[in-house]
Amino acid sequence: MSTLAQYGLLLGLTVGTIGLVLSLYALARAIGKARTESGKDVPATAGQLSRDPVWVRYHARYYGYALLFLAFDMEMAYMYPWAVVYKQVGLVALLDMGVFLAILFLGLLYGWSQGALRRQ
Amino acid sequence: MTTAVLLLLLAFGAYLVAVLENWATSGRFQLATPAFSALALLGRESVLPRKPDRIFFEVAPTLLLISAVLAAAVIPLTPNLIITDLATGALFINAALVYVLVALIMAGWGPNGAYAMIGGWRFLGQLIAYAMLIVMPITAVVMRAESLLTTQIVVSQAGLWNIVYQPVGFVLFFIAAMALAFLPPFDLTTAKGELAGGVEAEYSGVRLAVFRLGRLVLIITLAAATVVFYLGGWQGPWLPPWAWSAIKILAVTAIMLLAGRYMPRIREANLLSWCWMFGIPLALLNIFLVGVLVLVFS
Amino acid sequence: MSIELLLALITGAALFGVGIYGALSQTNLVMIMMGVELILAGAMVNLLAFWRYLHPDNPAGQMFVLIIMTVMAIEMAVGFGVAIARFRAKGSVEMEEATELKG
Amino acid sequence: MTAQMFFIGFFGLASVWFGIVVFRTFSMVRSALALLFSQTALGAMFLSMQAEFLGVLQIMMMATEMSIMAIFMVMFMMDPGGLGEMDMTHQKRLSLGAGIVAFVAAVAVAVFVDWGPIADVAPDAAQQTVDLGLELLGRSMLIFETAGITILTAMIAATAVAIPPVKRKPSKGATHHEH
Amino acid sequence: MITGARHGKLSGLRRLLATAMARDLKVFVIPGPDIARAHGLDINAAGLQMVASPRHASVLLVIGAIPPALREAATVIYAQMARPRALFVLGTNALLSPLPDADMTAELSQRDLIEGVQQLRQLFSAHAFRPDISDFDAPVLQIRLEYTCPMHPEVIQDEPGSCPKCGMTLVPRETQANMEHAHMEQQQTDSGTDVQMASTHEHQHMADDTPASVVYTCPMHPEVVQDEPGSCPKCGMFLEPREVKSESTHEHQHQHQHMADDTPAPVVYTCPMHPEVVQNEPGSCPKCGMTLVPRETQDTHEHGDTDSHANHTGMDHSAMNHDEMDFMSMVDVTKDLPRSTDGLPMEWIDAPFGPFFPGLPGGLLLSLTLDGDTVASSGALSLTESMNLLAHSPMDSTDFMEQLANMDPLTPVAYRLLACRALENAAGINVPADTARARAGALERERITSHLGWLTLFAQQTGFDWLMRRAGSLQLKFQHASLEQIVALKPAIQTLIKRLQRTLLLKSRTVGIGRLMPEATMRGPVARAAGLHDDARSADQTFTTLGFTPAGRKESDAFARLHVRLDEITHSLMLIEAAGAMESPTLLPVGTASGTGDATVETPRGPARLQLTLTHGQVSAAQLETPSTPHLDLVDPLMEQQELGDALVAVGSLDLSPWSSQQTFPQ
Repeated sequence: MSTLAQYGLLLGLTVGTIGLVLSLYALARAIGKARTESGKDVPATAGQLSRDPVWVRYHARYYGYALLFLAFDMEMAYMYPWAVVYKQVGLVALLDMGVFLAILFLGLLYGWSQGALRRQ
Repeated sequence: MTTAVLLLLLAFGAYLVAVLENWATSGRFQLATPAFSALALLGRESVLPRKPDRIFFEVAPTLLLISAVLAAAVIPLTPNLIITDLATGALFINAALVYVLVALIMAGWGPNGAYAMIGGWRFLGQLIAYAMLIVMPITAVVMRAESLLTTQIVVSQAGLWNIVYQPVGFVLFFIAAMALAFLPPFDLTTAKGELAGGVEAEYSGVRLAVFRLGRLVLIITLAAATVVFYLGGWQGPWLPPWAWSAIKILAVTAIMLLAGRYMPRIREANLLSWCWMFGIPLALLNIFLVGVLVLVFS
Repeated sequence: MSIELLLALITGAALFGVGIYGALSQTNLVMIMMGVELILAGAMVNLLAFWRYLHPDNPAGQMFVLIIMTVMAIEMAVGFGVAIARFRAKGSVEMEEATELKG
Repeated sequence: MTAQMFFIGFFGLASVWFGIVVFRTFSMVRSALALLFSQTALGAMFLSMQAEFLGVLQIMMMATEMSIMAIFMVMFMMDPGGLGEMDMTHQKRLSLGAGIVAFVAAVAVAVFVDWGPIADVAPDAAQQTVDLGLELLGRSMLIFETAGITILTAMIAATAVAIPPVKRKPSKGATHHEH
Repeated sequence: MITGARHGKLSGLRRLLATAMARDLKVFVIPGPDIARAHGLDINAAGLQMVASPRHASVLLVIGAIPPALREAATVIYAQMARPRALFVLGTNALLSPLPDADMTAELSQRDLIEGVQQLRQLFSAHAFRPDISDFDAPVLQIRLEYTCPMHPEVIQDEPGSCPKCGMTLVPRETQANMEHAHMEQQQTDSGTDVQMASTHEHQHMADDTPASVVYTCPMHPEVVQDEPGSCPKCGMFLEPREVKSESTHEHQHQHQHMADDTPAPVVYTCPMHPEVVQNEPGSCPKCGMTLVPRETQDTHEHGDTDSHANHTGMDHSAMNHDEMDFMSMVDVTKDLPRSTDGLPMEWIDAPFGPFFPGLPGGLLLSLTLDGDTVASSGALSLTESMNLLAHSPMDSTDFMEQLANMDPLTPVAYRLLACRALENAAGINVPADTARARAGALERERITSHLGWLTLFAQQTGFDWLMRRAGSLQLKFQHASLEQIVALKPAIQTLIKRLQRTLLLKSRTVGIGRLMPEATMRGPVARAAGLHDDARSADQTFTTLGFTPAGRKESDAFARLHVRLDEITHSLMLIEAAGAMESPTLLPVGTASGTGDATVETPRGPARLQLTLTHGQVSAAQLETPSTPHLDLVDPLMEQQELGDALVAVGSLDLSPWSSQQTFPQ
């Protein structure tokens, strides 16, 4: 199979899944519509009708990790091609990536020491 | 043809996962229960919350299912039984499964409910914890196989399965895979006792059915990925390759589903700090060890 | 000249234009960063198209794309770092207020 | 028109459309996720251009990064739900003008420059990854290591700016969140 | 017929779906699974599967007669269930208005439950779809539309329009129309004394021990202060309770108004990192050592006891006076927001957790203010209206005992014993030693049952499936076990405890969570986990002869509480064996005696004390102190600044019973 045909197949799977879901929805719709009744569409909060809109500025306490993750994650972009040729290149590759990872690890250690690795 | 067969197998596998999950939660092994549950969900109303982000609310279950199905597409059951043997298969699994996060964020934000929203953002924190532990062990696997092809990865384990060759990587990957599938004890995002269902709380009827289906496919896909990366895929004596794949996948699924029953849910703070303070250094160590081993044995 | 290349370059140009519009028109630091992301994405498309249609035998083209991806990640990390710091200090990441509240 | 051409155009269009949605919606989460899908469409476009490794990488990396962007949007935007339909732009005309000028100029360059001979065949997908790996460890090694240093700098800068220094206090009755 | 059926004719595919629905019954239990188990019901064994969200449930199972406030909450749950839905009521034939008529009723026993489920299945397969259905509606579901500015949540008006502060278009927001009503009714039935709203988040006041009373004030109009809950005469909002030092209520209020009106705002000093640190003089922060910065007090902040968070903001006049309406300043918006511990001014949301929250005791309502996933402040309120201690005065002594025994379904024996002891004490009856021993045995059995029930709830909260199953089934087995059965169950308990000690993540989940300051008011196992050897059984002759020693731990966190309860289970087993008999307490005849009686019983949650006056064999006055009432006040300090999951574990570790509350009669 050519690579383009492979991508076509993946696209086909995506479209097919959407089709499956849509037909399920259509079937459910054919069985009946949800009845509009008072109180039913209010988000369920354990017996009280919740009233405030909850879409407010949410405090994600893990933002210290998130900042480090944004940068640290990038390392993966380099590691995959490296891993593929690792055996072929040999020791140089190990040293090369060793230096790269050591540099990144320093950043991690710095973040750790500054308290980025905790709930803020 | 292969695609059709594999999709049927995937559906069948998801059904078996549902049976296993029902067994793990209710203690009863009933083959018919998931079928009834699915039909019942189809027949029940699917309530749309007031003032939702309608697009998110509708797209989330579908996206979850799509991402799981696409990830399954590059997993081989036998050397030839694979939907598409992508040249970057090992990376593609990651790429597809990241959209689980997107789906959960959408499902959390969509209904405009407090429990769901907290559940959705919690999963982002969970991703930040587990993501590196998915990709780094896979890198080590790729180092040994010298290829991102999933079939090649299985072939590379002919002599020795990766679970023996790089046990640290296996443990990290397994834990991270459970976290990715938000299985207990990592079910922070759908926690029943803490968030009354979290991101699932507002879904009902057919939308819930699609959401659950996506989750089941996700679990079996991750189990299959574990088998491919660490348990030698279809390899094994006596039995035909497909049988080995099936046995291993179901065994891994059962362990994934059962393990969480015997411990309380992890704290989000602990998950994050343990993954970053122990997990990532261990994953780096694993890469280094595998690097040395690969050089020594080549 | 190939249509594919032209399509890719036009896409890149369009993303670049949308990004410029966003970066200039938005008042909020985070939104400005989105504009910058789009500008970088536009550059990325161009580079990849050049690699694919002009020098497919030279992997350095792909290397450039990787570097741009890195730049995007770094820009986000630093940008959000600054956003957090500003928000803690001023309670706002609106750029208009950055000029009006110097010091 | 080949299928490849169609998909390049299709995903390019999708990418641009999502890019426009970023600045047209009031809901900040929608805005961030629109950027995410813009980048995903770009990844799919890369795949159509037979750059498999980069395409998949783009699809993967941008999903996590833009999701993190979503949480920062929700943290720092005034009305993340977009309920107030608040206009948060300034110098709109100028920006629009600049955007259009940039677009037209770039297109003009694309159309009028002679790009030389077009290569029809891209290397095999598996080969691309290998080539890229060899490039990383060969000619571009310094670039690669420099990228490492840059990432380190970014990590340090972000942490130093954003994280209040750890208070070394006699931790009695302190919160147990700290390690 | 099912009032909650779906619309449509039952034919073809629908028939198949109805059959499937009958096989797949998902149930939401009211007031909660804990009550179900306390009544000896095993819901899973009956073939029903419990779910956490009403959206996933097809059956609403109501256990026993429930008080009006809970009925209204149950109505909301019922309304939020997707059709087809059925109402299944156990143990009462009374109308549960505003809930609709029950689709199925059964007695409160496992056998009847199982039979009821069978009939329910038939009902579903026959009537899941009906052509003749009508919408369900109830006053409690009414929603009133109000309009609010997304930026200025304190701007609330009944009409659409634009915000007077920033000119933005107001967005509609829904609010429960008779929210006030629900709470009013609650308040009245509770005779105004035992609404336990833990004072929300003012620690300066928390710290000093002056007796406090609750007044109600409007979050928008701090000058509105009244003694009763209700709605604000100015804006109609639900008034928020707040604690006021009782001796100075009036003065305080007066001063408050005065300052808000015309005095220039005084300067106080606060830590930029710890906004809760406020003092009148410059200096450094006691928490982090930073130099305090001066801050002008704003109207809502100045006394520190108004709930400025409730409306998300302490919005103020500067924003109102903002003259350039075209540009909205985010600085203005965030300026007066309460700062989180990390210094970021975020918006807070109010989310109710309860009264039917899967990880909390049924009937307990926690109103949490959440800063992200962290609890900024909380209020705990029991929505169960306990019946009046004396239904009428004077009251027959046997009736009184029965009534007290029925008060708390979680620990009936302990309260029955308490009533017996107090009555016998008042009548001057000496209880024979063997009866006392048998009663002690029954009390200890209930302690084991109750602690196992707590373990089950804890397991449910933390998603610890195995423990939930194991402890739940043991609880059911212990409930009415005979002496021999208890001896036979002993190894099972020992295995359970041993496995808990080896459980992964259990320690990290509980250590350091819910730590209480030593000066907090603690009772029972909570106190014993804090190193206080405070156990009413120590003073009891019967128990000392049985060889009782109180359990104890020092750490005063959830881990210590868990272990104290496990130790107590072991001790109780020993005590039961030593007592050699178990008998539910029955009242010895008090005749027409008169006198005052006083008794204290160590219930599984701590000591309960009953003082009563007996006049000619009839109870004429009584006063009850229960352990859960003071514990409700601990909820807010325990949850404060905790991650949501931790906060819930912390509250769970207190083992609150919403059903028993402190009362005095006559008042």
